[in-house]
Amino acid sequence: MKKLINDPEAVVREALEGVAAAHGDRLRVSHDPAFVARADAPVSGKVGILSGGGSGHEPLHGGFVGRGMLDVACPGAVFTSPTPDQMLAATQAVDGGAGVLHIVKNYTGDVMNFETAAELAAAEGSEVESVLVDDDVAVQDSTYTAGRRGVGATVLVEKLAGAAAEEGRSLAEVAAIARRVDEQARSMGMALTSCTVPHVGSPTFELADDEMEIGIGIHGEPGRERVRLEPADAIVDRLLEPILSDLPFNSGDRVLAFVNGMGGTPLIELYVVYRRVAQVLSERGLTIERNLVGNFITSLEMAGTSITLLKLDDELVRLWDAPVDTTALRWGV
Amino acid sequence: MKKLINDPEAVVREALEGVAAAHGDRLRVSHDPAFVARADAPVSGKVGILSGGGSGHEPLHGGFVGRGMLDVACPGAVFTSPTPDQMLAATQAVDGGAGVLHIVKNYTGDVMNFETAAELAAAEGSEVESVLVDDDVAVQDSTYTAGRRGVGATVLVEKLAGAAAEEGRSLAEVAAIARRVDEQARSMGMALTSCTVPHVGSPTFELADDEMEIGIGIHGEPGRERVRLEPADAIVDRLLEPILSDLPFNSGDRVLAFVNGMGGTPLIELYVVYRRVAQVLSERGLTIERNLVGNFITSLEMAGTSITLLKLDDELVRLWDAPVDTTALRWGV
Amino acid sequence: MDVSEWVRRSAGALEQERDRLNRLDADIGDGDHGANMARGFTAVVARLDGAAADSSSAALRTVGMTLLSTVGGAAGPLYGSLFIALAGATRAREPDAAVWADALDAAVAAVQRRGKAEPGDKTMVDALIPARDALRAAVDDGKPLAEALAASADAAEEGARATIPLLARKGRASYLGERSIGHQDPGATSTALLLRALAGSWDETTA
Amino acid sequence: MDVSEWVRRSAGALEQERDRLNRLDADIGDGDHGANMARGFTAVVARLDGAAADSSSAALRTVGMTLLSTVGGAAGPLYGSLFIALAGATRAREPDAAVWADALDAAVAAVQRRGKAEPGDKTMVDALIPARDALRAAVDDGKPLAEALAASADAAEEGARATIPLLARKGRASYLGERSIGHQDPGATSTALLLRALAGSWDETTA
Ligand SMILES: Nc1ncnc2c1ncn2[C@@H]1O[C@H](COP(=O)(O)OP(=O)(O)O)[C@@H](O)[C@H]1O
Ligand SMILES: Nc1ncnc2c1ncn2[C@@H]1O[C@H](COP(=O)(O)OP(=O)(O)O)[C@@H](O)[C@H]1O
Ligand SMILES: [Mg+2]
Ligand SMILES: [Mg+2]
Ligand SMILES: [Mg+2]
Ligand SMILES: [Mg+2]
Repeated sequence: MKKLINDPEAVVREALEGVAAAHGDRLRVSHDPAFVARADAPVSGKVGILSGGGSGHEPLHGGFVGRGMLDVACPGAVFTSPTPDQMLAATQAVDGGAGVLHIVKNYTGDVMNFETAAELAAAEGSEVESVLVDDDVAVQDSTYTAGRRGVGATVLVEKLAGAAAEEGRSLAEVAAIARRVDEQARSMGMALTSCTVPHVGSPTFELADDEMEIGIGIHGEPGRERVRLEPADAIVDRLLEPILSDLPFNSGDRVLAFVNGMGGTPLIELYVVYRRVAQVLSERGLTIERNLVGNFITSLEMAGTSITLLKLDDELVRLWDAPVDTTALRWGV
Repeated sequence: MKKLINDPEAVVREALEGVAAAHGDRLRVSHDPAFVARADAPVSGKVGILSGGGSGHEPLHGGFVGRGMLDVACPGAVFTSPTPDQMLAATQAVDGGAGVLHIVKNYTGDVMNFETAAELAAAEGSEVESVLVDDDVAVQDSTYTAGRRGVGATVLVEKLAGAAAEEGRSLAEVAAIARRVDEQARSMGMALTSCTVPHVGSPTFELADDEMEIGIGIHGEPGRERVRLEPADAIVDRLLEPILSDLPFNSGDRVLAFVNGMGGTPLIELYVVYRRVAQVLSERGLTIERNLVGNFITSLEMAGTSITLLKLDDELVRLWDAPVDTTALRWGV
Repeated sequence: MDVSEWVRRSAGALEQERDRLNRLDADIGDGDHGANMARGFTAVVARLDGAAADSSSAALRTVGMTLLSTVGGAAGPLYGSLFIALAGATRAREPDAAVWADALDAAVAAVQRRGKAEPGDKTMVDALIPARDALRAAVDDGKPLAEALAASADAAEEGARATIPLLARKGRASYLGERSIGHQDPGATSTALLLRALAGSWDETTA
Repeated sequence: MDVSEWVRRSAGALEQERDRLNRLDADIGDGDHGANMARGFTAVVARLDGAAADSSSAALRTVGMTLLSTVGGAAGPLYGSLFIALAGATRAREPDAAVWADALDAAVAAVQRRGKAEPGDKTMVDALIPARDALRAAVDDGKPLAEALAASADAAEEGARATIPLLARKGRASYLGERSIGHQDPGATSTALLLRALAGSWDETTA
């Protein structure tokens, strides 16, 4: 395992110390329990936006804390849900009296920890609403599974719910927007290489030199199929087809196209991917009104990409364009 | 070679098509010759800021084109200097009548291509000043070598010269600021893994599982020494020592600390690195007044980091804080 | 019962089986179950060492709250719920065999309430239910406590092994569909470890 | 002389030696010299095929300008300068052996002006200077053109091989210091290839 770390068990804590040292002017980092909050939290009268999940997906979630997006992020151990005590403390730290939205990626662990935290927070007097993100079309949505995984749409839900909260909308309204974003977004990812979880020490999975994993999860979970390596354009076509047919996205739809890097893929390749996404969507009669290209929800150093499409309407466009001031996403400020 | 590309020879062109598709609202992409310019260039009366170099270092340089930073970037083939015809066309595209600054990383190829371009541009009536960036302390600075390489400080020179130009300073003043930044900045990098140039197809160098390369260049050039893998803190100490003693940086100095990722290193590790940088500088009596942490000048998918320190003064702080509006660096707008 | 002893034995067993649990989880999940459980029980041991509990119930509650805040993932809230339910069911008096059978009943119900898993879904529930039933049967038969707990642990191990041919319907493993068949569930395996540790830590003389 | 033929043969040789040049450059540089040169000469061939030049000088200028815009790196401006200088020195009349010896003189000077390399710095200059001197000597001796060009190419190859023990003082390889010793310079190697191609493409009958 080749990593710029000291103790594999201390990675998250030491990274948080680094975040505190680098961004102490805009972020408040609590170590025990661990959370990263806006320095000015709680914002009185504003709905608090809390997200969280395993670490190793940076900049998600800590990089999205700031005006117009998250009020607080709870980092778990790498690829492991954070715990209810963190979520409870974080909820209380950002509860400005208008309630707190929990943004939860649909993984059994995250869901159960957040459920527990929501019960605890309610018992201690915070109003909490929870929104599940489950946009990954690689996984069958059936009552016989844990349901679809939350992946790329998480970034969009965090941005758009954050903007709605910043506008002064109520908890119910903000939650409704978050749910709408999740309902109107679909994603699928792929990996060229595995990643290595620090406290595990060996690659999560093995891929031959001429293989790729289609439908990979953000924790290196196996995907739909393992196939021969292909040119970028063919890979994009493979990812887009199930996304487009699932919602479905139709000719005339306005969309936000989000090309995400898994962490180890250079930006130059992500733009090669975006090029094909733009071509295909234009052939299908879709209009890309907004886009996002970069490493935003990663799987440590995994090489690969995911594509997320979100069906837009005027309100979502306005919320997307609204000012956001975080370390990883910033405009209009 | 596992990459999200189609044709290895077409990577740069296709990525530029992706950039044009994604950012056509803010950037104008020319393909033949290749350059990426601000959509509103030339800005009349403003010094034009041109930078360029081999591709594969993204977001450098194209991601830094925009208000407050570069007017235009010339991308070469991967890890290969761009050519004089590109630089000439780019110079003319951003010459708003106040002259154009060429920011040149000190590599023989870049220097000679930029020299040729400057001669051609002068012959065709553009006023051009060139600034060499050569901040890499891994390389001996001697009249018997090509001199020190330009690495991390390039990002800082581009930002600070860009801000000075935006303030309406003259070509001579902007060039003087750029040279001051280069003189007051020192960098050193290291690699945990190699990268693979698409049109080469195999790794640029080999490193055993327990080895790292200290003093690596941004094209995978061999560094100072190849040593046993160490914990992040020890690596930081190894990088900082020659940086601090070279300028030298002294107790009481105000600095900008820039922790850069080589491309394949997750953000979480860069913050572990930053944590140690902050510790050491504080022990040495230096004050980190500004910082930058992330993947800004990369070597494709290489895993590793570089550290750049810039000695600050009030003017440089003001220029750093000035608005910048590019795809990769944005604040104050 | 001696909760400290149970927890110490559990921590030892989990530390020893850590890599195996990680590997089982790598086959059908994300490879961290051993690490999660070892981290949690190490914290539990430290917490109980720090402050002696007044009662088994109080100690069990500390175990549950500590697991909740240190294990994370799916296993954290599930084992957290389990121990908190055991604490609740033993609040009235120090447990004997009959009380413990009722407590395990309540604990399994709590795990099912939180995780919504049914028997056969290839989860820890597939170790818990046979263990609960075996304990109840042994207690009803008037078996000595040590024997009843051993029977319960046996049933849990049997249940864990019986998850191998199952198709996962809950948790991460459910994403694999058919590919989950042929692997033993890590959570069921850790459950069996805990119940075996209990059987080794509690008999009439210590009860 | 037949610039088109020279260039075609050069392109062929560079394509064939591409991997070797890349490997030489990987040893002491960044591994792209073969790719750069092959890309450049492929473009040159296409350009010359597209529009027949009026004179050798015009063709040489097109070669130089095309290399300048397609090779990149260090080699681009150096070979660009070389061919543009050859064009300048042959503008007055179609070259014969004597004119060509003067032209190579001017071209070597242009490369040294741009790159500031001295003999012994382990660069293409270490192939060019012996080639220039051998050509001059052969022409002064009244040797036939084909023989003179062959002697010049021989000297370039010799010069390229003689870079092996040198310590690099210019270009990327200079960063290596002592570690650059023991490797043949890629640019000197490609220079020898070009001059060998020239010798094969031009003799009295075609002159
Ligand atoms: N809904 C559920 N109900 C009961 N047990 C579950 C459920 N989901 C998962 N589990 C158990 O949790 C175990 C995985 O725990 P762990 O690996 O620690 O968490 P995670 O899957 O979040 O990484 C599984 O082996 C299974 O026994
Ligand atoms: N200053 C110089 N003068 C003459 N030749 C040089 C100089 N610098 C480099 N070269 C030549 O250029 C060759 C490298 O070319 P190439 O690999 O294409 O460019 P780069 O080093 O930019 O990748 C070297 O082998 C050397 O012969
Ligand atoms: Mg997990
Ligand atoms: Mg090169
Ligand atoms: Mg797991
Ligand atoms: Mg080279």
